[in-house]
Amino acid sequence: MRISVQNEFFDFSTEIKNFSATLENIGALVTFTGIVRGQKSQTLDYMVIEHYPGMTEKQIHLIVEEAFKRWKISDALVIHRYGKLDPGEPIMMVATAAEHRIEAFEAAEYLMDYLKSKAPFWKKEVLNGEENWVESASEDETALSRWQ
Amino acid sequence: MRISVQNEFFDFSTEIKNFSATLENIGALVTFTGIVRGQKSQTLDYMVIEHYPGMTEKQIHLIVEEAFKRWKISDALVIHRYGKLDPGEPIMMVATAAEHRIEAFEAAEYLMDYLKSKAPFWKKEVLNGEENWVESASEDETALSRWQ
Amino acid sequence: MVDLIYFSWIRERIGKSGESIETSATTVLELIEELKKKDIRYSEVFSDLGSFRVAINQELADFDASIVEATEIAFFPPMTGG
Amino acid sequence: MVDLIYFSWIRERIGKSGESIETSATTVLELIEELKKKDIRYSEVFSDLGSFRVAINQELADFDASIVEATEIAFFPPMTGG
Repeated sequence: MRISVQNEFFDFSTEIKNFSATLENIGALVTFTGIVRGQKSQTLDYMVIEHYPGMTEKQIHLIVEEAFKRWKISDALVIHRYGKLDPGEPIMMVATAAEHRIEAFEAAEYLMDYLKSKAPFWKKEVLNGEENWVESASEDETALSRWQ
Repeated sequence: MRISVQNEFFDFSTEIKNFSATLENIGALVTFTGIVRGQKSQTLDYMVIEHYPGMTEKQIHLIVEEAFKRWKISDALVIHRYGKLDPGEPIMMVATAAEHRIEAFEAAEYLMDYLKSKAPFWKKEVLNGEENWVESASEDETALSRWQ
Repeated sequence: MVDLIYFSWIRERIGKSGESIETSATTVLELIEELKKKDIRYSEVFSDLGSFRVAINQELADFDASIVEATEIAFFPPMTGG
Repeated sequence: MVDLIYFSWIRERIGKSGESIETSATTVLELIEELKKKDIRYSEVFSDLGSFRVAINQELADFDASIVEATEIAFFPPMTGG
């Protein structure tokens, strides 16, 4: 298990390579990468992600540990950035490895759903010079219900 | 869209890098990689994948086109190998890119479910020198029902 | 003339990867009945309709599909890709 | 003494990222009521319980949770990670 909460840019193909290099006897590898979109209804100048140092790492650990309890997975990786992010930059990624594809997919989706709503990050978008805190989508909290 | 049916080894982190390099304004990238497991109930010597040249490519095209109809995805990649594969080697991969994570995840799972049961590949395992054709799992055909 | 193609254990048990045949069968099922009369390898391979699949001109087809326009008919076990 | 920490628009509207206070409140709700009396910025920020979340000692908590053992209480909007 590797969890990194970082300001620094990461190259997700390199991270995937490094993650997979340590795995043995796995049959399935799933990755998700979230990327800053430059065009929504307006043009995005940049995004700023605030987080809760200390709690963020603890909370992600709890989420990943729960995924290990629920699915037979061999390993998991979570990287999540904070700070100023430009359009096109990776925001975060998860990777899961398992013997079988269903476990790898479900664990990755579980991690994503919980990171969205239960990890203390807050996104601010700067659109045409105007700052807006991103509102949590109600479907993100209801997405959790499928795991309960 | 890129579809490749090939005998050659591929490096999935390089493929992911190349796939993502062409994408614009996406928010979500999902990848699945299938890998030859060396330890099942017995030790696997190697695997041989047979396919139906001509039909394979057509069939994968149909599956990918259907995914584009069903989900708002920006791009998709499918690589599937045939021939002799050693433990630890990648068998196949899919990648999907979309604005939102749900679409990217669902399209990737759809592609996987259909490639498993509707693309003309047949796996043979050589376990301790003994050849066995892999039997299709009934759960693989029932997995399709969730998309119907 | 129609080309028959066999894959996986069907190829192995029949002992060849394909053959060109003349047939008066108009559906897949009629063709299967014709093949089963050829010899015991065929009658064994095709004894259980649940154990194999068919493609006509490289498209998956049902057993009651017409083969009147067929130039290539393939028989194979359930697929195990992915 | 307990450390209060504010994030996102709560931090911006209160105008600081945190503060250490003395409180006799025993639950989060009591603490919120106390804060709302401090000044209009607090009463506005905390007017709608549905609009924010709370963590006690870096763990998510309910509004009726005890804060007797709390050393750090954070208030923030629903999270938008991922």
